[in-house]
Amino acid sequence: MKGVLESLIRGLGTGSVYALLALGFVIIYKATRVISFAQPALMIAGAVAVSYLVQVTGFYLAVLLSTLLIAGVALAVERVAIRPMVGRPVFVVAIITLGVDVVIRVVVNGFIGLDVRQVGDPWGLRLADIGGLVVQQRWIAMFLTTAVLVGLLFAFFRYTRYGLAMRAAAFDQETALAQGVSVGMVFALSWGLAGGLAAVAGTFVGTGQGVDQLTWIIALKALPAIIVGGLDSLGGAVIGGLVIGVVESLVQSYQGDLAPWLGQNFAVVTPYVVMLLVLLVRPYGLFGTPEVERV
Amino acid sequence: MTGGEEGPGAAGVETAAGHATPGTVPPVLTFEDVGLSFAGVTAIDGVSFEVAPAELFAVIGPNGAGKTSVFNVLSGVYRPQRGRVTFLGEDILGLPPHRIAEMGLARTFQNVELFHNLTVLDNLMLGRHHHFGYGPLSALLWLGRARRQELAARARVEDIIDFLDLAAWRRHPVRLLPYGVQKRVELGRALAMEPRLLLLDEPVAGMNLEETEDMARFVLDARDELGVPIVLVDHDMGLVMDLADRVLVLDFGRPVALGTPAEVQSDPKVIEAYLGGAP
Amino acid sequence: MTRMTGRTGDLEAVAEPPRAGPAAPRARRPRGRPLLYTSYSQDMALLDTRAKKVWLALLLGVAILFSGLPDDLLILLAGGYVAAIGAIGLNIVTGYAGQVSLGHAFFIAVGAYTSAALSGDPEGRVVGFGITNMIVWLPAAGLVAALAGVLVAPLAARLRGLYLAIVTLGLVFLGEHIFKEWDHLTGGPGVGRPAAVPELFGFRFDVDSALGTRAQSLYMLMLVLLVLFAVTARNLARSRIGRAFSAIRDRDIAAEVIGVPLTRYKTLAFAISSFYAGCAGALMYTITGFFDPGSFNLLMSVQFIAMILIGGVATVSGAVAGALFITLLPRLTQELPALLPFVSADTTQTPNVFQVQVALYGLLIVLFLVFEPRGLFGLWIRVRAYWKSWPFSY
Amino acid sequence: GVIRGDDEDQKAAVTTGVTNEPCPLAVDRNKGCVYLGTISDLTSGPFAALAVPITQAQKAFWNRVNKAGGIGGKYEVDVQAYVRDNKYNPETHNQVYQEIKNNVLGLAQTLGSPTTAAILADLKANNVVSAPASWTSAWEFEDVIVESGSNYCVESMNAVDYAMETYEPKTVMAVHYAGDYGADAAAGAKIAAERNSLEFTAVETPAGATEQGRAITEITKNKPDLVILTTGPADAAAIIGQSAAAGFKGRFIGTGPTWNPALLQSPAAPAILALYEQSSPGRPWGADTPGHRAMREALGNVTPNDGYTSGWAWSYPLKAALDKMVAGGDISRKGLLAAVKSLSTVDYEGMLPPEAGNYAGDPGTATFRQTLISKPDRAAPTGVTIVKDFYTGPTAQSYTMDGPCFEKL
Amino acid sequence: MLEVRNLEAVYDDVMLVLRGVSLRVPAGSVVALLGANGAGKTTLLRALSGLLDVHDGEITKGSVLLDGEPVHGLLPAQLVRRGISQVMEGRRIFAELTVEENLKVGAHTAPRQAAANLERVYGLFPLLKERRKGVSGYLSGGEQQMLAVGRALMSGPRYLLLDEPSLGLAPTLVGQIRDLVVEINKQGTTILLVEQNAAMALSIATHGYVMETGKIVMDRPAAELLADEDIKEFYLGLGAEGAVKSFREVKHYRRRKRWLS
Ligand SMILES: Nc1ncnc2c1ncn2[C@@H]1O[C@H](COP(=O)(O)OP(=O)(O)OP(=O)(O)O)[C@@H](O)[C@H]1O
Ligand SMILES: Nc1ncnc2c1ncn2[C@@H]1O[C@H](COP(=O)(O)OP(=O)(O)OP(=O)(O)O)[C@@H](O)[C@H]1O
Ligand SMILES: CC(C)C[C@H](N)C(=O)O
Ligand SMILES: [Mg+2]
Ligand SMILES: [Mg+2]
Repeated sequence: MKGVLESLIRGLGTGSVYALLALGFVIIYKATRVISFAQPALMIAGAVAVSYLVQVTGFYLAVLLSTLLIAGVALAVERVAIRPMVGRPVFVVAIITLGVDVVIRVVVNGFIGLDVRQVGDPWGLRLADIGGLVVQQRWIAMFLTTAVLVGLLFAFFRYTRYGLAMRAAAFDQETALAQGVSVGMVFALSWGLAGGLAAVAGTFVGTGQGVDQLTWIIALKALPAIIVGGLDSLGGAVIGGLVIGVVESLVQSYQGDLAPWLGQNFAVVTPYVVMLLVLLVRPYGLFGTPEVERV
Repeated sequence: MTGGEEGPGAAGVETAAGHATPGTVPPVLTFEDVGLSFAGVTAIDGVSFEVAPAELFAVIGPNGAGKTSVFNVLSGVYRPQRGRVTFLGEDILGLPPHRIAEMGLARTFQNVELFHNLTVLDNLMLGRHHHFGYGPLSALLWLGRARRQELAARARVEDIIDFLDLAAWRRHPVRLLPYGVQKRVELGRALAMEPRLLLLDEPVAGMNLEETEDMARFVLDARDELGVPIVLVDHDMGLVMDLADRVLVLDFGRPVALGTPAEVQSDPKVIEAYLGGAP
Repeated sequence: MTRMTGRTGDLEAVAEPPRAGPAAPRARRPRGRPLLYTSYSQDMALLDTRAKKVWLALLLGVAILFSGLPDDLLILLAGGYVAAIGAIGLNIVTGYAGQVSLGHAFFIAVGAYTSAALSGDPEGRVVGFGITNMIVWLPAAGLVAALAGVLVAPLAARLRGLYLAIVTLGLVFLGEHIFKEWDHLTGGPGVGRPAAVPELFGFRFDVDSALGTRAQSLYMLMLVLLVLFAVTARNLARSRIGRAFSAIRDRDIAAEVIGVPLTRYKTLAFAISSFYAGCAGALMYTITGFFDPGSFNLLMSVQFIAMILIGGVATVSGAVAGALFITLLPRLTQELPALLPFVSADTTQTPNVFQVQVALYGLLIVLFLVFEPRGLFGLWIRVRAYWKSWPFSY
Repeated sequence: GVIRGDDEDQKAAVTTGVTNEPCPLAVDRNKGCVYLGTISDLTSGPFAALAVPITQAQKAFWNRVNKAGGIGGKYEVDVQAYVRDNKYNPETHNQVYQEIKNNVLGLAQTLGSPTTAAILADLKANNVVSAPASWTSAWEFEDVIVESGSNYCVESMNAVDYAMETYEPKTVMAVHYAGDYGADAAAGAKIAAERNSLEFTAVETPAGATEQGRAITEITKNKPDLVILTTGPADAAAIIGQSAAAGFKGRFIGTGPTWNPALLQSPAAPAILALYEQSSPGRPWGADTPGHRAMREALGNVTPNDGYTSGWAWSYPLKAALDKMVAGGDISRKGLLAAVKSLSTVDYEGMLPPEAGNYAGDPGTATFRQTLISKPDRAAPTGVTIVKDFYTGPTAQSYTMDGPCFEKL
Repeated sequence: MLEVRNLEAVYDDVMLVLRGVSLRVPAGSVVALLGANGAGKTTLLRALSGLLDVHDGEITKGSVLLDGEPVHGLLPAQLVRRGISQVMEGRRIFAELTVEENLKVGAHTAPRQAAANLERVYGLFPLLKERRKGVSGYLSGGEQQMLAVGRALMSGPRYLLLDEPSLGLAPTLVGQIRDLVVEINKQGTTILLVEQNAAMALSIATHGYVMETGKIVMDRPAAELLADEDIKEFYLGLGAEGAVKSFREVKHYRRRKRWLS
């Protein structure tokens, strides 16, 4: 039982990272209906920036600076490569983000070099004992950070008119323009936010294990998470991330004993299996907005 | 059918009445006590009517009265909670839309629903979709069967293009066409299906008088020359009252009146709910 | 804009619409190529204009002349032609039918393994049945992949837009897992297995022969197959089925209401698309002779999407152009850094040639799509429009 | 009508990939030039971090050879004109190989196993001698591939044998990537475990530090006395660090590519220092042999990394074969292959024992079976110092190489 | 005053749709713009609201002046902020948003007046208030049209461009829209009304324009237009004697329009 609980908590820990990653995707999707394949590159860029800055400024300041820096990079990308595409099919834009990802990743790899870079976080692999349960400290930190950020984002979308403007722009850019919504501004805002979130997520990915040239792949875990949650739902992204994290962790721990015939590393694909199962029941994920269709 | 003895539509009604009289010939369509609601909103509430062969039947009513919903039930897009709908003697409730289409029910839509990246020609050819009898293999290889059928279909579609005066737009993607022309293309697509019942949802909305006249002509010709019964929804009272043999008035999903245009126009309930002011 | 009506008496009085009804047969043509059809069959022919015939003949001629190119370029082009077959396939489901699929790599893999298993050495380390004749393994690869397509279609048919895209992406990840685990078939990751043997009634395309070098044989084989697959795809596109696909893409409810059964046609689109993918997969590795289960990943799917977007969605020629563009791009970017003085050839320096190559690859895709979002096909349209209206700018 | 391969009729060409013209970057413009190709994972593939220093070291190696008079005083060697990026993709590998194959005599480097397998048929058909950048046991069976240092399979056998005498484990677990690298090593561990009557389990794990949950659970649940690791560095750190955090006290021995000096900066460092040792096919960067000294000198001021060491060492057999070919007079691919087949020792300048370069015998006898064990050490340039120099354990000693090991797991 | 001077607009670099259109909408007036399908009315409105760009269209000549200042280079959002608001052809509601959210987006540039304007719109269209939490995409066609008009009012515009506001509305509502236009005009909003319902449009307009194939062919006070023979015949459906013609009697023959000769 304790094993299950610890596995669960580990799942919540990694799930928090997925959730953070997923939030970035969702914000861009909400405003532009595009899945930005540049998120992995921005994430890893954020982590690498922290790994350099931390030597000068200390961890927390480094995270802050890196968040701003990556938000800036994202804004630049948006301005140069995405803004001209207002009104264009989303898949074209998605492929553009892919090109952007390639470019950024080459540059970042130059900074990673041959090493595994350390983000210098204060938690390392230290453990905390919560009522007899042994938990890694960084998981608690991730969980709390995710909670705070989601709270802030909710407040932002709830209390400013930009949340609504984003949804309107996502649905129909021309009509949003006609309402005086500056679609360019909305794009920039979503990219800036997503970039900042990517940097934070990247930092947490790096805690305890560092980042190398292959670390970006983890960002792809956010894709099934956002589908499970529903592409345009912030809350869904968080829940999706946590669900995926927990299921994956449980599968890692028990599938070998319970269902060895699924293959040795079935855990790697569980996010996708969970996603398929959810979609069988709910074609728009748990909290996604169904497409409105009437004739 | 209650042949209109008076009013501007008299001549047309006689033509229609010449085709069929209720009681002697079975109706093309019967709509019996249909009820449809969506979470909290009642769209149709106990509506019944019949459409006779070659009849031009109109449904009118305020916005949100349930007219389009009636069409959606007929074409299988909505599934009502209660009632019975028979088309050509067959119960069509529960059939998927494409099955109903194959039976010969064609419609146009209130908000133009064309295939906007396709040309006028392709849109019309799509109307003939279920008249083709060749399969994927034949299509891939463009064997004789596919070729012959495509050519035959093209000839029919060209007739419709001529009929609706669309020749100038033939190769244009429909998304670039002016609204009014799009509505005509939609009618063309429905006609290409060789329908046995035609549903027109606000065919003249957004048209100026001249274009409305054209459309009126097309509608009448379709009915008179092809003998297709038509159900028409529109807010242009001039058009409806001139063309329709009978008119059904709905309000809040409920039937308010059913009769000849003249009868309906002078019905105080209808005036109050819909027409407003003097008829 | 006043209509050009055939019936009103005042046709002459109608102002000439600006480029209205350009290709209207039997109508008076305002400007442009004399283009008079006397029958619908002429108008509906595959190559309905003289220009198209000339272009195609020219292109084919050039393609055949290319067989005199150096072997490494032939190999590259042969790979491009196979990719084009795959891209045409993706275009069927994504371009025409509007079902964005990131699962193409999976179907490619199914085809590759089917063919490799059929033609593999029965005595070998991995599964093999020793049936090396292409006439058997090529259709088989297509059919098995098509079957896989039919199996996923029911789920796919329920989903829209990016949900579908990511679900099909899930297919790629699941497939990767299966292929890595099933090492009896695939050899396992980092090991791989030999590909199908391209043999047709005793003639081996993958070895030098009296008819030409290995590269030349493979090149001609792929060229012929590409033409075959392209023509059938064009036929499909102009048939009732292709039209129904487009209808589903543009407005699925309306399509259903005019009599197009959605699920059946979506399934058909996946099946045909996967058939193409399967054949492409089978052929793709006959060039390298060997493949690894790690190849069938997200990147491959995405490359195919890029091909059709860059070439121009929903056109066969666009898919071919896009496939060639993407396969030739790395080769192109190899030459470019040489012109830039600041890049080092030293692999430990940043930026070095290899990094610049990869970055350029990404950059070119971005630039291309930003400046010509309709893809190569759009570029072509622009050029054509320019020449057509020349010397009048409007 | 296409000019091909060996028939190529170039004025200055002696044979494919060899010219009488000097190399583009020649030291002595009176010498001819032997071109060797390099196909490596230089940008976005999974082994880029290792491949870049390998390539760099080989450039330095051949430069040194040229400075020292070249091959037989007649030729210099160029490894820079034909460098290509394979992105660790077999198809790309094949494509770029096709591109350069008619310009090179052999390959100074072909990185990766599946990638090399994708060109193997062509290499064999055209007698293109190539130095691999991988240590899979499959190469023992290929004449055109001149491997250096023990394969992963042997390395793990020796690791288990070493542990036998040092820690006397009862249970062994191999935690490994799939395929030629991981499975090859795991197979070696399995063979050794069987021979020593140890309980053996194999746990295949995917790449990605966040994907190691299952491996960690398996380790902490089964508590093996010895874990043989064949993963990448970041993954190894995750496994060691988190297993230790969960209370695991057994030993870890990782194969060569699991190590990266930066791991000693990671949060897992204490666990690594306490529990980890490393097996390797050669001595680390800081070792004191003429070869190592020459390498350090040639490379100058770079961050130490054993990618350099391997790249450098992999080049010796090719040099020996080229020397022999030139001496023998048959300057051609066939000549080179013949030279390789007659090599039974290679002078590795102390980096490897000369018998490591035996390409003359059959795999059973020619396979080199010595490896070393090192332990983490913050003071050492690449973070490890040798605890047990070249040795052959009893398992490796008696094992008959009759096929690639990875097939046997 | 909103003024268009000699405007030319081109789609896709090749399709000339507006050919030198000039038109004036004096502050405080209601100006009606009539014209057949495809005449270029919608294109003209797009040019005024800065939306041509989205359609690959471009102003190639001429200018748009707002109170004497050229505004044709401005972005749509800037134009909305300057008080130009448009009801787009074909409703174009945000189908996935609720009714109220749609209206709030309309108030994007005027967040302070949002609450007041919302009440005003609900006052005009009680039905919208009833359905305010409902997903707008499920509204009936006419209900959606109400929403589109209501949304345009949310920014409190000085100039309101209406592209066929009565499209698909029941006769009673057409009357209401007419009254509404008069009403908001009285409250100080200037109106450019594109309408197919010419009788309705001309009955409230001060001035009218008729457009054909991208050109203004008539430019007269509304009252004069109402009396014009051609307008009577082609737009109002009155026979020569002023009697309403029946659609049943329409033949496929059209007299040549005088303004074309
Ligand atoms: N899918 C649906 N979900 C929710 N409500 C719906 C749906 N379809 C229709 N309704 C509601 O049912 C009622 C009837 O709608 P319908 O479209 O049939 O009206 P209509 O008579 O065609 O009106 P109009 O003349 O404005 O087009 C409306 O109030 C509408 O909002
Ligand atoms: N995006 C576009 N690209 C190319 N041509 C276009 C585009 N939009 C409209 N057109 C063309 O411009 C002309 C004018 O169209 P517009 O929509 O302005 O007409 P309209 O007067 O508003 O007609 P309606 O009364 O039917 O709405 C038409 O010929 C149309 O085909
Ligand atoms: C040195 C490494 C790049 C070798 C790799 N493990 C392979 O065999 O493919
Ligand atoms: Mg309706
Ligand atoms: Mg318009």
